[in-house]
Amino acid sequence: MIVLSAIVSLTLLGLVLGLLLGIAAKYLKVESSPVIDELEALLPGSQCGQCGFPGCRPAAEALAAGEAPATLCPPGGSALAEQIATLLGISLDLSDMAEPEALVARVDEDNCTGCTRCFKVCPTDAIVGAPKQIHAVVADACIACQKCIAVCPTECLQMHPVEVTLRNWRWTKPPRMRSSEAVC
Amino acid sequence: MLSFFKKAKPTIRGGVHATEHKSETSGKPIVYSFPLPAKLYIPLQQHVGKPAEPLIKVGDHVLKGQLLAYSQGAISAPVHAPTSGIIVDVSEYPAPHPSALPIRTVVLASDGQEKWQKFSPVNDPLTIDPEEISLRVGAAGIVGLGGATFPSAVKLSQGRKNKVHTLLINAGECEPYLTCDDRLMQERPEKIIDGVRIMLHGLGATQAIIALEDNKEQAFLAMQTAAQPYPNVTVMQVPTRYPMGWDRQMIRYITGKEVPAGSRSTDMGILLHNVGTAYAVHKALRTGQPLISRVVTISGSAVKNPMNVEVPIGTLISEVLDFCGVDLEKTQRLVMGGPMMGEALPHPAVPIVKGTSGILALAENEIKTGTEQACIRCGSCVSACPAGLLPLEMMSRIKNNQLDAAVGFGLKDCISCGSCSYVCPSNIPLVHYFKYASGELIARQQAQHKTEQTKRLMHDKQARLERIRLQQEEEMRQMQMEKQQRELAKAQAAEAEITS
Amino acid sequence: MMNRAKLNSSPHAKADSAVSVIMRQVLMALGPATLFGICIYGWPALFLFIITVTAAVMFEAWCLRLAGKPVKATLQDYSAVLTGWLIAMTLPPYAPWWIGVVGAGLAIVVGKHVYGGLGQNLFNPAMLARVGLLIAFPVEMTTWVQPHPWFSSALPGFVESLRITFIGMDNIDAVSGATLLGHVKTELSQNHLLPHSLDGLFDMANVWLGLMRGSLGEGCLPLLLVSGFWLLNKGVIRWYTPISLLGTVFMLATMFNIYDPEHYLSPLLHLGSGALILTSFFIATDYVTSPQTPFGQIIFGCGCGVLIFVIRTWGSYPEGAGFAVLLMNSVTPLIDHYIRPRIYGRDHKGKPLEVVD
Amino acid sequence: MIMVQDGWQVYYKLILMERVTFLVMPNRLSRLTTVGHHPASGSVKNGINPAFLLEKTVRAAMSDYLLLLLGTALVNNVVLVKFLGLCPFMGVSNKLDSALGMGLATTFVLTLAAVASWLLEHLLLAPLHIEFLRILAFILVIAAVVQFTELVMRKTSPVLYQILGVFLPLITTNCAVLGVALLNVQQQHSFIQSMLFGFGSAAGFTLVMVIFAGLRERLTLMAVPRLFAGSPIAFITAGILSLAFMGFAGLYK
Repeated sequence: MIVLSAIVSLTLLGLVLGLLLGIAAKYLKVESSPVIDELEALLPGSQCGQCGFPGCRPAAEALAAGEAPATLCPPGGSALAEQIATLLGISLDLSDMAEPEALVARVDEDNCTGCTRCFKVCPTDAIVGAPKQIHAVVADACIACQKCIAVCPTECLQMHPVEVTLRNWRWTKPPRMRSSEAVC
Repeated sequence: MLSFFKKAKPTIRGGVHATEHKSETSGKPIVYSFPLPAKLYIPLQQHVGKPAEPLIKVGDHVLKGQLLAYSQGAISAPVHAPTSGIIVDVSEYPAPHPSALPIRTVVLASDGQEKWQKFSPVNDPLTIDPEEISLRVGAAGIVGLGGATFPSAVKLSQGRKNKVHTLLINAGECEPYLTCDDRLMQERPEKIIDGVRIMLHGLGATQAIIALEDNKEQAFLAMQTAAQPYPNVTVMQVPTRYPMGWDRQMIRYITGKEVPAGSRSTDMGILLHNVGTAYAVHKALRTGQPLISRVVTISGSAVKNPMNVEVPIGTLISEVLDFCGVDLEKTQRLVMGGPMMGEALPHPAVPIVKGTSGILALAENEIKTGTEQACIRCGSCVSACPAGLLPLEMMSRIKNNQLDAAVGFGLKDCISCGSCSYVCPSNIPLVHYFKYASGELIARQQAQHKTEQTKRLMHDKQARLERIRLQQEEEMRQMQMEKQQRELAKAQAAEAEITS
Repeated sequence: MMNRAKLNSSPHAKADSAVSVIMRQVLMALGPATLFGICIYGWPALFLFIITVTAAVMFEAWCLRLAGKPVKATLQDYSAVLTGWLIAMTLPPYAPWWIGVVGAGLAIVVGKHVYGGLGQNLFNPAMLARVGLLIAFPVEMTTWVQPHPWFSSALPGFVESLRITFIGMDNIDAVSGATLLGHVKTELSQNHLLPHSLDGLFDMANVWLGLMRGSLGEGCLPLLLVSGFWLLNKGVIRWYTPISLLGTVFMLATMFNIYDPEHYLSPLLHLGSGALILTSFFIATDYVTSPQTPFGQIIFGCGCGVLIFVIRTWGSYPEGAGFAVLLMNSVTPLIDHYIRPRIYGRDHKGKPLEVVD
Repeated sequence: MIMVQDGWQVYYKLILMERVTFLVMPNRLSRLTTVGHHPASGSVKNGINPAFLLEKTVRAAMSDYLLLLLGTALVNNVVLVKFLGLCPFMGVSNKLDSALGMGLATTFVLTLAAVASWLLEHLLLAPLHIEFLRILAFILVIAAVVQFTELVMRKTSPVLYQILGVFLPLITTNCAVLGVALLNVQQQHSFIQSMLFGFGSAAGFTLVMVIFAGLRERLTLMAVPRLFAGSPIAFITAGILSLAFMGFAGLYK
């Protein structure tokens, strides 16, 4: 008798709770994770593929699923990594993240043949020019994806560090306190 | 008249009593005998806003006071020739900036003639159209001489637009060492008062208050005597406590009200100008002379003969230092401006610009670079911060790359006044952290902007490619259709031929 | 000559302040009360004091060495001396030598260097040591002896003192007794009501002059108060924490004493016992482990006060100041997180103010 | 007629009160039920004022409740004194916000689970004499409550949901939840007591979570030696915190 009542009562309990949860799940349904959208908005969106994912959306999905580290995006640098970490609430180890050196592509005008291959691949139309004419890079639009370097037949396109001027000069971070230096 | 202010209870928050070091220069008259340098290096941007655009070419002969470069854009200021001579070069030279990176500069070789250009000063600036005053102040290239270097004409126009009722003349000069405003007030109080009255007229404001720290007794007396005949100009003393010269601190002390974050003091009906600016306005309106020289305090214990000296804009700092005698071996740090907010210069081969209030050659015992130690959370910086921030919390977050958290603690309200670093017993370079973080935030903002731009560009490109593809398909289809039609016609013709 | 390679940010001036100066001032302030304590408890107190401070310095040096930090330069900030000193002040004066050593080790190693050294710790090292000792060695930590005025013959001699500190007391029960708060606790638990149970044992003057059983440094209250106010005057500490702490204890004690004088001690005895003055001026004001803002410090002080009163009155540890300080240390990050000064031009929530013309 | 009506009303009030009192405090039941209260006996006139009784009971109960609540939250803190629920205590205390979220979620689950398990025990398990299924049945209920919480949180706060991650479903296996439900049975708490015990435990849990998260947030800013950085220092800190909470010993029970 006890066994029967135990079986029946627990079964009923389970059924009732399952039913309630089923109803709740129906009412509290969530379409898609807004976190992925937020992550995608943070990522550069240049679909450069340097993270190893085919584009920024898949990278965002991997981030949301916890399959990729917050430091995955080299163009975004530590600033982006920090934003991602804040959004996902994870702690971040920036020590293994090399700060990307700001680069910009430049055309060596002596070697350019005007083949137009580079400006066909440029995702941001940062290379201007016409067939059989020397091309030039609009520095402000260049995102340093280096796609043009790969296709240039004469190797006249090269990456150069962005020149430091009064306009983009910044204070560097104070050096880490090295008290071991203080031995007198 | 002062009823608006009397109600308010004066408050001072934070701040420090920095060692003054003013007596070295405050008792000596301004020196006017500085020999004219052979070459002057006049940067085209000595102000906030867009750089001026040069009018002259290399080889041109210019007269003293002649316009060299005109202002472009809404916020900008023109640049004039500090002496007569020949333009030798217009290109990049080191800027008076901690990085000493190049800036576009006009190099003028003086001919020693000091031949002035002819001016047409107005007869009575106090009766002309206020708009005219703004125009003339703008044309004279006057910028905020306290160091902010914001074009004064823009401020005057904005103030008039905002119906400012009070002109507050900041003569606080709260930075240690600096006495150029102090000396100016002691020696030329009438001219300053005149400049103030001209600005009052240009603004349409009802009253002017000249506020100076109570350590400048002589200047206060001189200014009060000079202001005696004019009931709408008041001279008042404020306590000596750095940073009293921070405009918002001064407004809080005088009115008891705070300027809301993100607003300007003109929203409260108050416009601030530096006392040196008032003098420059007087000069520009009464004589027509543009801003081509300024009084600079040369001090610091490595300077043998500290003094206030009037020098043409564009003079190399090394030449001024030579004039005063400097012990370069003793000089541990060369500072442009005051010791609290001035910038350290890597070398003295940079020119004096409109915003240069002082050049300090400081020795080790003055800067006291101690070894940095760990923060003991003593809270001295919290008490010293005039803006009500928590410097140590911001610092520890910036140190650990948590910039957003630092912003949450009010990083953007930091004015880099240096009070926190000054009092820190652990020698932590707090301001350096804040400057780094602010720069980094700007860089990030720009990166963000660029990301958005990139997205738009990519979108555009894809749309264009898509359009081209569609177009090509359309053309192909049409070609095929035509081909078919042609073949059809041919076939029909053949058929017709056969049938016929 | 200028170092051209290094970029130096403003300001290019500096006040004359240094960590070591602050620490030295606190040490100086502790001096008179310590001397007084050593005088009334004799040689054993001096031995214990020296052992504890030396042990603290040795542990500090050892930890610095392990961490690869400059030993000599860092020792000169006097923070280890201060920690050891404060531990010694809160120990029973006739405690055996190893109590001092274990306490110093707990404070310096676990309380401080495990966290990364000066300024990094979350809990007050001295109080951590005291609480740890109290829980681990309850007998040694609650063996209180009667003080005797100024080198009187009742104090143990030099050799006897060496025995007390390094071997142990034989006649513990004969010379030791409870502190005021411990006594009250015991009496109340046996249903002896208050005013009578104190008769002849503890009078107010003795309590305030420190001539009653207690720890080494809680001694003479006038001396501690004078030192505390000297520190306030020097700007080393600020008044928010000590005054709010003392005020809270005083108010709570007054309320309960008026409500039921037979069960609740009078406020003046509360203030005078259990190292309350020492705690409020020298321990609760520790920079590292207390909040930054004035209002935060007032909350901290009030919290300490309430906890001290509650633990003393109803808890199992009549000398509960250490627990109270540790508990408030643990909420300090939260206080600092939520209590921030108002930023210029903004309201307390950080929103810009309204423009007033 | 009127008399009789009054008498019935009083009778109903007493019956109602009895129920309430049973819910409130089973051990006080006997005192009330000994009072004769048959409508015909006119006991109302004999000086037994139900309102007075009710008030006295409620007042006594209230101070008991307050003590129970504070005692559970502070003195017998579920984490630092009973050492239950250590998994989320160490796992989700990196950030203040997530610790608070976890605390609130656990509060919700714990209180609901305490109530539900009490009902289950007294309405199902005890009458059917199948108390041996207690753990099984409790876990079933707790799992359902956690699932529900998860659904709600996913809908209302996706970021928190993301942050809490696996620790949210793991509330099911949070030993504090099951522990409190079982302790309720063991200590024969009434319905209200169970609820308060659950809520008090959860409040204590949340308090400690928030305190610990505050400490850990500060720890991330400190120059902790590499040897101790991360979990080791967190464990040491938790130990010291537990040490500090020993100061509450003897305040309750």
